[in-house]
Amino acid sequence: MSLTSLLLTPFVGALLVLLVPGNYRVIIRLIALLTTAVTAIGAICVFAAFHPGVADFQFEQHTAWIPAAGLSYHVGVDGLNIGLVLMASLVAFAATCVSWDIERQPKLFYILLLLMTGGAIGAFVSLDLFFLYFFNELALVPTFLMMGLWGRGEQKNYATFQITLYLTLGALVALTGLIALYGLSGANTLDIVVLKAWLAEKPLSHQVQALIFPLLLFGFGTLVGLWPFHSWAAPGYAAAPTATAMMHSGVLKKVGLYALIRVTLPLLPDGLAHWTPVIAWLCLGNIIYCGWLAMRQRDLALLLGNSSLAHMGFCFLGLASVSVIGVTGVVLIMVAHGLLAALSFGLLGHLVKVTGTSDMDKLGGLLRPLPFIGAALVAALMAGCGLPGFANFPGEITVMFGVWKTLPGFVVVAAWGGLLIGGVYMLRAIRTVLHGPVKAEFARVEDAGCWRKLPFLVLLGALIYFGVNPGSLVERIKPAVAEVVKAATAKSPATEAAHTPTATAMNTAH
Amino acid sequence: MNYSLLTVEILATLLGVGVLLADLWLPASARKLLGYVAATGVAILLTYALGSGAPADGTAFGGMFVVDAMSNYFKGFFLLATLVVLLMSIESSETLVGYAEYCALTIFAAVGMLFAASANDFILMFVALELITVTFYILVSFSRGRLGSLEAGVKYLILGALASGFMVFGIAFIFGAANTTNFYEIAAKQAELAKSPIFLVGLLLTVVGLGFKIAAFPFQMWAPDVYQGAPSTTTAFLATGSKAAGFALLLRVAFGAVPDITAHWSRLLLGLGIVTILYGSLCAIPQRSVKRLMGYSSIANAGYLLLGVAAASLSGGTAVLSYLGGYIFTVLAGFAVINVVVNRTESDDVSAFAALGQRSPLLATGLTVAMVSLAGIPPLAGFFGKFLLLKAVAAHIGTDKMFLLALLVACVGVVLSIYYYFGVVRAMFWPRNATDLTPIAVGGATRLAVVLCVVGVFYLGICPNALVKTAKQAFAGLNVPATAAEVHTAAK
Amino acid sequence: MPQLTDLLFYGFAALTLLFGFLCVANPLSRNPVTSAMFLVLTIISMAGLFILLHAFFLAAVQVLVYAGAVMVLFLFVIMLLDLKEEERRKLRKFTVGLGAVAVAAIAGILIKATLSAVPLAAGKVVEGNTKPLGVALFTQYLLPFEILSILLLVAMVGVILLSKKELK
Amino acid sequence: MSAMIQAGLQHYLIVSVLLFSLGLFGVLARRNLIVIYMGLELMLNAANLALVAFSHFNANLNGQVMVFFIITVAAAEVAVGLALIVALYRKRSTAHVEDLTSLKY
Amino acid sequence: MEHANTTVTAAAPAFSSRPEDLAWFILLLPLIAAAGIAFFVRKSNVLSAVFSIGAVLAAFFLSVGLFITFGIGGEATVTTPFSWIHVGDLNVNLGVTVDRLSVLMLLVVTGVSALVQIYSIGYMHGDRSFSRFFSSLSLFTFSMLGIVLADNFVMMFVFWELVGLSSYLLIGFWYEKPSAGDAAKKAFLTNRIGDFGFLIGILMVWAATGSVSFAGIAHKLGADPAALGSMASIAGLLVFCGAMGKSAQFPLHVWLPDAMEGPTPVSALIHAATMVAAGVYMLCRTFFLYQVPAAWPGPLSFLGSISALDIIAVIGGFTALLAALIAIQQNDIKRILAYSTLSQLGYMVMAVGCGGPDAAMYHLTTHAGFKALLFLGAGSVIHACHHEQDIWKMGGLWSKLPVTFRTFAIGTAALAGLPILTSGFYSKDAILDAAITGGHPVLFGLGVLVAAMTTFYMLRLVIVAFFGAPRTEAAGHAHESPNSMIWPLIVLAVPSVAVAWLPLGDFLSAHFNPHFHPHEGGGIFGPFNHAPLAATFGTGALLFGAAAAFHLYWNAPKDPLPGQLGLIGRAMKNRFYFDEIYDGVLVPLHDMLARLADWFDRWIVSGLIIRGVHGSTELVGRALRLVQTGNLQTYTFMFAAGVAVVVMIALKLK
Repeated sequence: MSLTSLLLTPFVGALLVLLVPGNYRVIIRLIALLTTAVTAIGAICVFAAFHPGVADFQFEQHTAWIPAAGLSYHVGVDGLNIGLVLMASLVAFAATCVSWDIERQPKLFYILLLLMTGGAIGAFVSLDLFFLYFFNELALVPTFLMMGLWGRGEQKNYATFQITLYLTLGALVALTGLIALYGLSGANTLDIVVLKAWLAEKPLSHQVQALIFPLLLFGFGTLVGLWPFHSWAAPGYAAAPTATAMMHSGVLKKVGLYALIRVTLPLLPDGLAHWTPVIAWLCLGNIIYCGWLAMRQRDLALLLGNSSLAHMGFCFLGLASVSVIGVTGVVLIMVAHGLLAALSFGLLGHLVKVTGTSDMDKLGGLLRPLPFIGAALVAALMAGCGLPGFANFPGEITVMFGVWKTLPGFVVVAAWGGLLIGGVYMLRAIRTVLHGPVKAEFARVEDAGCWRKLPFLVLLGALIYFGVNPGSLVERIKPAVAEVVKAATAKSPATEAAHTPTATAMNTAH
Repeated sequence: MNYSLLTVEILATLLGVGVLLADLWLPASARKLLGYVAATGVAILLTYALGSGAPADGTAFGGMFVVDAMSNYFKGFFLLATLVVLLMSIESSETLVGYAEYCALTIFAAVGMLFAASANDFILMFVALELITVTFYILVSFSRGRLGSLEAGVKYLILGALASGFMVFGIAFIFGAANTTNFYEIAAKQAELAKSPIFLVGLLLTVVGLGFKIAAFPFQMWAPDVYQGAPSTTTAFLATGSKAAGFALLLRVAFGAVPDITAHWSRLLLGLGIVTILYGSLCAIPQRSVKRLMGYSSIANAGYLLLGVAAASLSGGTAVLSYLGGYIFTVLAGFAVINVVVNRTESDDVSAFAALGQRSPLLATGLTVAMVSLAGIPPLAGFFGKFLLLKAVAAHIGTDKMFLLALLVACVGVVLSIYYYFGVVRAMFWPRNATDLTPIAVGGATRLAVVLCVVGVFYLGICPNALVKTAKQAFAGLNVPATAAEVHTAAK
Repeated sequence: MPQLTDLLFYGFAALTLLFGFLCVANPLSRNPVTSAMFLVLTIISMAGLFILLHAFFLAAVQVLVYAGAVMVLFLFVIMLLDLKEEERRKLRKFTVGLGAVAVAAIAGILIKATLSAVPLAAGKVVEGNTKPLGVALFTQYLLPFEILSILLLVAMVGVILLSKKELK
Repeated sequence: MSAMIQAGLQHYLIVSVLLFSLGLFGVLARRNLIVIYMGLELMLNAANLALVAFSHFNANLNGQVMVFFIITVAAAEVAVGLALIVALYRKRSTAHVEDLTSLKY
Repeated sequence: MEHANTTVTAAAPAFSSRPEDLAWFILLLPLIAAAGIAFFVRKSNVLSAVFSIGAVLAAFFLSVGLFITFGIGGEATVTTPFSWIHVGDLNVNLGVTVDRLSVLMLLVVTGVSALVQIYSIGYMHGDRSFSRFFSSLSLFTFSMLGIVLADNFVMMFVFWELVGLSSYLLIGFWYEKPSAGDAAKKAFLTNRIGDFGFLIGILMVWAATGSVSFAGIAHKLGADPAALGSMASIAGLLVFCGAMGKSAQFPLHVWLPDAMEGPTPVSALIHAATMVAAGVYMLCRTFFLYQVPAAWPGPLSFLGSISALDIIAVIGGFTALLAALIAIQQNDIKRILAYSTLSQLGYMVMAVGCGGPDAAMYHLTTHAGFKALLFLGAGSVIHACHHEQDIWKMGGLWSKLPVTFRTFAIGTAALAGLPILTSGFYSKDAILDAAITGGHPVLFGLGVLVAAMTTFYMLRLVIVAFFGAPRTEAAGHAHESPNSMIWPLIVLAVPSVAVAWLPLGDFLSAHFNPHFHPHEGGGIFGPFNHAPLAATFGTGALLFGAAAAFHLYWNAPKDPLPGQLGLIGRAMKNRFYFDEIYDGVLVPLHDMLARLADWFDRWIVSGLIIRGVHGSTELVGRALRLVQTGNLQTYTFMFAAGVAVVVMIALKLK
């Protein structure tokens, strides 16, 4: 399966759904389900066919698009995005599964969901940065409409607008950075491969890099919820319908991080070096501050939203290390957290569906009536506080190993946040929602039926697979990361001096 | 004299006169037919102008009338806008008193625009503009049963005449200083003219007149009131044809006649652009009337376009032209929907659009696409235009920090615009309280118009290559100074 | 020794400006009819200036079209609408003051600019007679001329439409 | 009298500018639509005067052609404008700008 | 620093016919059982029990096989067939260590686990989550075996956490009881504090030695004892933090008593015999870390030559004393045992700190047997008394529960360290001996004191619960427990006595010291020969404690101590208010910070900034649109003013 057909599958699916009259609900659902299933299988095939140990792009396709503006359609996968593509398609499949219960305007819902899926996959596989932005923004309108039409809660409107405006602003600022890169580099292209080669010849001056980098950092950072641009996330996910929350927190949020790694490491090494301390401090804002926020939440959705932000902090921490180990860890976390966030929000969706609330004070003892959902939720929450056996753990620990040599103090604080603060709120959630005596009104709520378990099992299975066997990812990620880190550290003598151990580590890795 | 260059204009005039005459003989019941006839005529004209009829480059009337890539570019869009406006107007053929005249006047306004696109002389420019403006006085106040329409007409009249007054005075000064009104001849002397205060003042006063047409700050005052009061079809034409004509002339004056002076004034244009964006976007936020909202949005969009003009480069001009191309489809799609809703509910309040998603999925889709495209989100046409504009502006941030400011303001403007555009979308899909859920029947013509525009918006968003290429050629046909950035690019 | 033409210039100029002033800002009367009458006088004085500038044809047109047709139209409308003197609502001195400031600023700019104006063909005189004007109008300026005919058609249609009594 | 120099281009232009300003002032200060319209006519006439002056001093007849066009345009504008005002007056019984504020903010 | 053969990138597992590969089976059998129960036979109680017990029994027999092959005379081997994460200079493999230490521990874990599971058939009979219980127990066994077999720090940390998870699941087994849920949470979180230090310690060691494998680090430290630099002692202490959490050392001991909320078999297996011993095992496993010279970074240099081990010893001793003091005043039978466990763990840690890991491991092994016995016995008592746990509501049980009583008595004797007859005597003696030879006379004294107290509180328990008259009706009608519960008691009673005659101490000493030679004059009277001081004092402490207990409690209707001890007694009864201190200080501190962050986010970020920007933008919009008055005069004025300004600016640019 070529990447283009993988990318087009959801769009074709959306088109097919569009052609079906709105009252053939089952057919619409089946088409959507089939589309995402095909996408997922295709992504698995691509993942399996991907050669580990190769740094170059694979499955590359390249077509000129707007020669007048120097833009081209260029897709390909390497270690940085292969895992993300797989994750995105799995999450999309799961999100489609859990949406089976959408009763109101299912046609529109599935079209939007498929557009979102296509946008997410497109953003990951695009090697032309224009298309990265393009596809990322493509998912914005579906997010807005889905939240508005099928969202929940009193704060729905406010949250919907907040998330939309924040994401737009972030994306635009990032676009400004990309355009500045485009203009100031003189390469007249946004193709990452060409740009990289061009800038390797004629690097931008330190001042220019230090000027462009913050645009990208704060722009893409906003998409990820980098502190202090985080406040859209938790209320947004709390208000979003299940599938949207899954897709957004799981997949689309990763686009920003992915783009940061993809762009800044090879292209703006000096800018990165200049701003590394800032990133390090801000990431603590995510890990600690958002952890504290999660501790105070009475609403499970808000808790999960804030915990998701805390996880993103680890990614920024790994990025700040600019080391092979750290950045590999970041990519691992991105994949793992995508699966995890989707799983958590999916389970939350079921909980809300059967109980009608996500207010933890109103819930309790649900493990008894919901053995499967409850157990899966325990697993998800445990994975969320970094329990080994799930994919998050190898990611987080790899980040900590990667960062330790350059920023040990930050690792100490981050570990405290991850192990302790994370543990506190996750366990509190289990305690209040699942443990304790079951409330009378919830004694008879329905657990997930036979095949309704499928999406959760898929996500859980993937989480455990990558948790037990992270090597399957690491071996794929490593060469590409080594490549970008080499570009990031070899560029300027100043950077190299600051990361000598990392640099040597990288050399020995070969 | 090469009259073949004027074929399109002549045919359009004949069409207008024909419609007027046909009205005399046709029975009242066949008035709707007239709309179709006019629309078909324009459609034929459009295919003709874009296809075999596209005249080769050349000039006529002593260099007064010029046909080049840019004039053809604009003519296509003027005819397209006319076509869609005519299709839209069929919706109100039953209710509008003097429908045949409405069609004819629309076509005459289009004739003015066609001439404006080719004007290469201040006199022709003035006359063509006046044809447009005077026609619009009538079109704006066409629903004279409504006070709003008349009030809008009067406001447009007084302010339009004021702008004309300044413009005429400006042209007088230009004539006095340059002893000619032809753009080419002025371009040849611009080095010495740039030192003449009287020429510069004259030029500025002329630009004031154009600024009025495009509704740029501080000449934007009329736009919201007139957009709100005028019949929706007229508003649509005002927002597309009239504005595009303003930009066509602005580009021609700025880059065809006095490119060096324009480059010198780029910071002024940039500043105006920035203020215009902010003004339009901020004022639009609390709007409840969708047409008025579109008025402010039109102001904001003029601001973005001014940024492209201020960039004073090939990429800037290309961006302006591409942006306009996408903008026309987008705005027309929006107004085609607004027109129907306003006709049905006799209100253009946001609440009139409540639950449109259920009442008419087609209309809701059309308006959503329009709003999203205006907000500049891919894969729609509006996005690509904004991208090119930002790109053109960004090329200068290395040399002038004001361009960086403009870039950031543009970003802020887009975010603000999402706030108000998406507010409309929200009203359509999840209104606070929707009482009326009866389906809205949509006429075939409007259906066609909406589909045409939506397809155009998607097409230009996904495959903008042809548009950008044409735009680039069109702008390159003007006398454009090569900026440092492009010299650099060319060297590569 | 000032020539006659100069004296005439100053005379007509003064009259033009005076009448113009009385037209827009008559301190004694704010009756539109008065304004209209002074506008006629302004235009006629201007025709004098035109003659001084050898634009004979235009002077004639000015008197015929402007002072004749246009002003009749004005008066007709004023009479038709039975417009009385502007009601003496509280005269907003503040607004008028601001307006005056703006006008002064613009006038200042324009006058400063005019000081740089130089005659480009000193001594040569072209006569604004019917014939040369007609030639120019029908050769070089044929296109705008024809466009004007469309404009007039539009205006005609528009006037009819707008002034028709409402049809139901 | 010697101070009273020969009437040249600039003199005419100054007269024209002043007339223009008078018209503008009328537009800004008056509140009756018809009178405002007269102010606009004054502005157009000022432009005409400037054009004729330039035409004379530049020995270029084209300026006069332009004046011809302006007069025609002005006539058309006046016709349409006055018709509009009449229509408005019928509807609203006023020609006073302060009464025309149903469209605002 | 890795050996060449350990950098295996190909994931192909190389299961040769080498006997040490059996360890993989031992490790995986319980996992398979756990997964099998969870996914396939959840509905059937019988099959669940069969799966679980079958797997652990099989593991036990395999362990015996390994013990025979490697424990007795075998070489230490490490097999590392799986590369887990290998990136840059981080190379983590999945491997197993098979040496004396681990095979002994395998025996303990699988043995106790098997017995406890058999016991649970009776104890958990009728519980509606029967199969979940067995599944969780199997998961626990798997995790614990993982710790035992781990050959590197990361893998140990992984299983360390998994053990925490299974403990969490089992403590919270009866999750509908709020106290169980709370206790589970507390256990997990307290452990997490320890794990935090552990993780940082691992990172430090890795950064300094470039390896995470025990063999690699030991090799590096052997070649260069100063490799850890000035952080040597800190790193050691951080790693010890992990042990502090798992083995419930002061100040992280608070979770263990609460953990008794879980079913009693769980307490026996996890919170007495195995998991809590993991900390001690880990210290022994990583003892090489503590053998480097003491070194402190600048600000802590005043500590001079005090090594990490010294601090560990003090913490262990203090924990032992503290827990013993608290145990004296507890009335809940399981809590007495829990504090006793704490105290004994402190003992072991003290032994490690005194430089006697062999003694610690020895005590760990014997303690695992008799403490499991005691807990299971207590479970039998509780079961018989209809879930009554207060010893003051029992009495006279010796005749009604004969087998339970006899085995409990044996366990008590072993815990008290009855000379010659019980295993506890030998291992305790080894610890006291280690304190002396390690040069810690104060700790030796403390050890003796704790030994006396141990005897005292255990006899107090036995006397009050088993003798005298029944104090409640439930106690009066008690019946002996079913056979599935009785037999494990009997089986466990055997090692409490029999291990006494095995040369376990020498076996372990030989592991830690290759040059070790067994003492002359071994045999059952060995201690009196080669460590007379320790043996004598130990025996004396026993006698003193026993005498005091008999004096105070024989036929006592109620506890006479509180009246005599007054304030101290109350403090002891209330566990020295540690929970209160934690609840009153540490929790509120974090809570306060969280509150602060929440306040900041709610009012400053979301409120002031976001809503502020939103509101002010809208306000500006509302204000700005007022410019559009609708009045033409305003418009014309704006127009004219605009012209003036624009023209002026434009001309300025000239």
